[in-house]
Amino acid sequence: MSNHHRGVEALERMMLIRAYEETLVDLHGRGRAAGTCTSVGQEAAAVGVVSALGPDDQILTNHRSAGHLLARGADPRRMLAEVTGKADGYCKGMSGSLHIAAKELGVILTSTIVGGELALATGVGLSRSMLGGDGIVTCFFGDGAACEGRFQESLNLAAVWNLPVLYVCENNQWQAFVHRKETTLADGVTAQAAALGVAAATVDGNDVEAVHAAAATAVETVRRTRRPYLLEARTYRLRGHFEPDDQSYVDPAELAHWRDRDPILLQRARLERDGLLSADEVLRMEGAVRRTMDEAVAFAEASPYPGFDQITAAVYA
Amino acid sequence: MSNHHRGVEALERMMLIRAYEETLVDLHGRGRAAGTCTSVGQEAAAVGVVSALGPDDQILTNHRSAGHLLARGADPRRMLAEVTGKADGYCKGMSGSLHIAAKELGVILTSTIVGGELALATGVGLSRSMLGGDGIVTCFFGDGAACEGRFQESLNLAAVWNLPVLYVCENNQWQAFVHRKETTLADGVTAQAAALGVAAATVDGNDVEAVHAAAATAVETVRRTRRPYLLEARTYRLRGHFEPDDQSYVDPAELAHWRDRDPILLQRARLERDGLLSADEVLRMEGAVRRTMDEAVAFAEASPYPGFDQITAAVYA
Amino acid sequence: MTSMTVNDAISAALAEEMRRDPTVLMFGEGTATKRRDLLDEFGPARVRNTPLAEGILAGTAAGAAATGLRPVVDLLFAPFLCYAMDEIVNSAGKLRAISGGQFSFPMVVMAMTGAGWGVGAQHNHNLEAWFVHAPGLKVVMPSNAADFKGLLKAAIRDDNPVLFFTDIALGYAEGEVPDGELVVPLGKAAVRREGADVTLVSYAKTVNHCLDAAGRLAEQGIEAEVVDLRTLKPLDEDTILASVRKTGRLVVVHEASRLCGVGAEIAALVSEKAFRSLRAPVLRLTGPDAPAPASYPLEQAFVPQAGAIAEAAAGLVRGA
Amino acid sequence: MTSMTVNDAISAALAEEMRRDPTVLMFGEGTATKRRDLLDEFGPARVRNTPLAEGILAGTAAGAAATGLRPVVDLLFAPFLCYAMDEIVNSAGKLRAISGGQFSFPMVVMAMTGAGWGVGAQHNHNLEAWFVHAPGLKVVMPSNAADFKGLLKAAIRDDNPVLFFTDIALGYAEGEVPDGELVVPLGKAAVRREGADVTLVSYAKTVNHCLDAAGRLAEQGIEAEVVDLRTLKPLDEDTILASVRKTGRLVVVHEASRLCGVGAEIAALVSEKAFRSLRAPVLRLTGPDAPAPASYPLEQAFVPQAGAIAEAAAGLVRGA
Ligand SMILES: Cc1ncc(C[n+]2csc(CCOP(=O)(O)OP(=O)(O)O)c2C)c(N)n1
Ligand SMILES: Cc1ncc(C[n+]2csc(CCOP(=O)(O)OP(=O)(O)O)c2C)c(N)n1
Ligand SMILES: [Mg+2]
Ligand SMILES: [Mg+2]
Repeated sequence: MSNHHRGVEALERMMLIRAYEETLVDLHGRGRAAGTCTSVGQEAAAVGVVSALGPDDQILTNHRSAGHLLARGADPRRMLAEVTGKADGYCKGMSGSLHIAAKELGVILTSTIVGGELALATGVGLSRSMLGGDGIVTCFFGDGAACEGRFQESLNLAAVWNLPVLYVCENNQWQAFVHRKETTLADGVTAQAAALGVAAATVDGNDVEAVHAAAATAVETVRRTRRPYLLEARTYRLRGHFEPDDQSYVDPAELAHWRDRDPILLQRARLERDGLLSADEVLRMEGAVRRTMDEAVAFAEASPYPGFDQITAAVYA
Repeated sequence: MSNHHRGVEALERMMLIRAYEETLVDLHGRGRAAGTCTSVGQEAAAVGVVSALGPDDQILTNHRSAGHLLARGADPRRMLAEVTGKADGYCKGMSGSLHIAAKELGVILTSTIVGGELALATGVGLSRSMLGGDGIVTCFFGDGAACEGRFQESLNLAAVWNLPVLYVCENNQWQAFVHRKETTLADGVTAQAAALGVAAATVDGNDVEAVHAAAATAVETVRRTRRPYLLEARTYRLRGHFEPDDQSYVDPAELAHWRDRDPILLQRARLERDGLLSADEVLRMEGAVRRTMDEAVAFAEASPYPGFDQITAAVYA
Repeated sequence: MTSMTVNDAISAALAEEMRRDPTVLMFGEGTATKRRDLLDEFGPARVRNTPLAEGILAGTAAGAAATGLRPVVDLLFAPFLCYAMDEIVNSAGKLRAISGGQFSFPMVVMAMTGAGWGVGAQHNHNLEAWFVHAPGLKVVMPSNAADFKGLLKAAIRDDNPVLFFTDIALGYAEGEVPDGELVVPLGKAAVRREGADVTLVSYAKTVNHCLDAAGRLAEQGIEAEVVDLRTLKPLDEDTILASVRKTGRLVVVHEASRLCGVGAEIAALVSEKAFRSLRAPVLRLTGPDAPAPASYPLEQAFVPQAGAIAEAAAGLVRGA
Repeated sequence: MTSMTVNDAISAALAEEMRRDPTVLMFGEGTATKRRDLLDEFGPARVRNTPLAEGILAGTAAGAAATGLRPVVDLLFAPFLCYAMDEIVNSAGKLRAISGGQFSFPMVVMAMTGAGWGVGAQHNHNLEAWFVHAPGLKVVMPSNAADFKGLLKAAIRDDNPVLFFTDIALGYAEGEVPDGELVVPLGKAAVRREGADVTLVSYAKTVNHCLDAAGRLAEQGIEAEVVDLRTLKPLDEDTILASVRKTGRLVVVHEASRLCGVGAEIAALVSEKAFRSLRAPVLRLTGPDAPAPASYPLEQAFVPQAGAIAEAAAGLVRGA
């Protein structure tokens, strides 16, 4: 695929994620969806990493998962149905917004327990290492999750057992209502990885092409060495923690700084600067994204609620 | 106190610890005490660190605590009474061997949950930091405990909250029946500490004078900076994990190597080489230690079992 | 009397106790951000944001409690307590007894739970029974603003570790709160409505469902007595037994799972100690043995509602 | 039939299932060291020592179970499960339902507990009721060698997470184990002794205390029926109810704490579903609401013994 094509495709995918999140915020504001953790501002990390994965690779994600799912090709209709608690959602409405898994896409075992993804990823890695194939496991987690002891435990076990896990820390500077600088003296999480024998790298998480390049190296390394690797993407949560959130606790200067580094603006500017994107193409993409989301809303609203028997239907195998 | 005096005193204290542990093994072998985790081989770490503490400093320890307690001046009579489940034990017989605390000595909150000491130490540090005084908290833990996520969590919190905690990792190469090399790729635990912003140093844990010197620096640093510090003492567990244990899983060459580095032998040789210890003095110490332990056994055996009402007596405050 | 929400009652209790006792402090993931008023009044040493790590937070609370402070730690949602079970159960709950009484652990662990927010089973799981089962802990789960205030103050003053659960659906519920010092003693249930025909025992938001059911039952000529447990441990056995000895019939209602829940304990208590008074089987209406669903209608269906309670109680009275 | 210890029965079950199914693997702190025979037969990929970190071990088991393996994880002693509650309860227990049935978690978590070793409350805490209370899990706690073997094999074959508890006092107990394939289905209690006067329900080592009590009762002319639950979840309600409907009297016995324990569940079950058959109050004999002491005589006194069981049952029969 040409770089032009990939760059534009990445932009369009990021626009879709943004539109999805904004649609959800709007639905929530109108009382038609429960609250949600949006990934606004972090689209480049999701698209950059997921686009570097192969079809057999698996993904674990967390409460802020829409970007990862949509980057992996999830159907926004089924995602919105899930978030609104409808039977056609990926989890039959049983998950809501916080733990959407889509096994058919390899997006598995999503947990909203911060650190849950880290605890489960080693097991998925163990299956990959024992059951053959060259698939790898990608585990997305936040800088907050890295404060949970499971971070250390997971990396250490993956290192000592040679598990093919790509750890992707989306360091978005926030841990719910607490700024990262209140929670640790460490600049980032790579030194901890190194201390445990896990190779690690840091990348500008708002530059989708840089993320893609770093992820491609990381994925190739994990696939070849069958050993863990940690990629830290430095990014920023542009909206609040959980909708609605007035962000009154956020330093306006910091927010403004990162708004200027909005990954969608950055990629669009790069493509325009390089003559790879026309105004018409932007319009086309905006229209396509809008139509996709309109359809998704209609689909989700038309989808029925699950029957009450669903409460106990899938508790035991 | 002269170096001579301190060196001899350290030796005598280590001999007492060794004699205590051997007495306990003997009692166990004769069915008169429950199993125990001995600190044989690790006496230098205990004595070297504890001798560097002041009277207001507090100690948290773990399942392998006899050295720390005796180094702090615990009464072997009450310790043996405790281990044999008697009413005159430090914990009225409610602890047994695995969680002896002696608040009067500042040896507090002993937990046999590996990692428990790490989780509680930050709280004790918080009290020290908020309630004034220049006391510090020393937390002894094993290399196995450092595999629990609480290790990361504890160090990180102590770092970000400026807690006066001296973490002492007794890296004895074993985690129950598993050699350390099977559990981590890391050479030691100091790199992790550094990654979290905690100053750290490593010392030969079988050289009591080296440990004392390193601990003195560490204690002084914590007392002055009111910040955490990690000291890793490299040592070796010369007996099994929990009595009885035939150590059939231990590499004989490794064991032999460390037996040659027995901290008591090393210190005795050093003192003799330096002309600071006579054969008479050794005999005197051996006799004193033996008498102390004989008295302790008699005391423990004479002590009554607690009444059944003790089961529920101290559950609630 | 002042009308206030449960959330405000909690805030008032925290502020009053921190004012009264300088050793009280509070921390949690976002505590300083969300409790700005406390931060402003008591400063950053006593009102702290924390790293995201429930285990060390609970351990820090236990260590601090044993050495002179009286920490209140907010662990946000009950399922997150799963990361802190060792510190709560093995340390705070046991180290007093294990040490022969050398330490005490005056600390409060706060967490929300319950249906009403649509966030699913990893935020909504009524785990209070676990802490009733474990030794050395106390457990509080109030139903109204006045009790939230008075019980939280009592919990902070108690010398034992207290789990203080907030049913999330009650956060914005308004209630009359007596002015001035209000301390509701731990271990005392409240009879919310008197009645001679059947006893409804409950706690947290389902107390309201029971009161609603009692209203419906009254229309059918059935007088239900409604007991609000308030404290789940220590359990107020006397109030429960007195009521059942009077009515001869018992329905226990809660949102937590049925199996080994608080309802099981109460049914067992009554079937031992009030056996001769019982005129009908003891019924439990509880959440099912299933994770709480996120989907709104299912989340509501998960919780025992007034209609079902009234029906069950009427069935007992009519001998169905 | 072959006579073997409970420990040997466990080893045999593990070896047979690993031989039968190449996706079964086992890991834990010291598993490869202590289970040298398994290591030699199945190799280091399937029999693993681990770092000391129960949380990640349980999480690894859950992640592996959901993606094609059938892990058995040994967490050593029940209180250590406190470090793994999130992975067991929030992940393995819930993610199947939360995901609308996309995953299953065929895994076994093993742990020892119970009086007999004098190691105190941080190694000895009977926590089985917690897992009965939590959704999505099964819980097994056998009383004899044959059941240890047959139930462990069934647990490994089950597609749900199963907690498998070993009462430590039973480890060296010898028992007759049928030769050949032995799979004891989960969810089926066993009537160990028949009797018409009173039902004694128990599990794990206290089953033996109940049998002992039944012997003493027989000398007094009282015929006790002894029900061994074997599986605590799913609970075999039918066997319990059938027995109580026959005898009209029930004593539930276990070592775990009384409050919200399995005994509470059984008393509640019976007082709802066999109410009309009950001729006497339902009694529970359990461990106290206290951490288990280390001191030998106190540790023994902590556990309900045959004398007390016989006395309680005789009291019920005589209408005391
Ligand atoms: C164990 C646990 N603790 C707390 C929470 C509440 N919570 C949800 S998201 C969040 C912040 C997570 O921060 P981070 O890992 O950096 O991810 P981000 O939200 O920034 O993407 C918190 C505290 C939770 N879901 N799970
Ligand atoms: C949470 C927990 N897991 C496991 C154990 C069992 N256990 C007791 S000591 C020990 C080894 C601890 O190793 P380390 O921390 O290095 O201390 P050492 O025994 O070597 O002094 C283990 C696994 C325990 N007591 N607590
Ligand atoms: Mg973050
Ligand atoms: Mg060790």
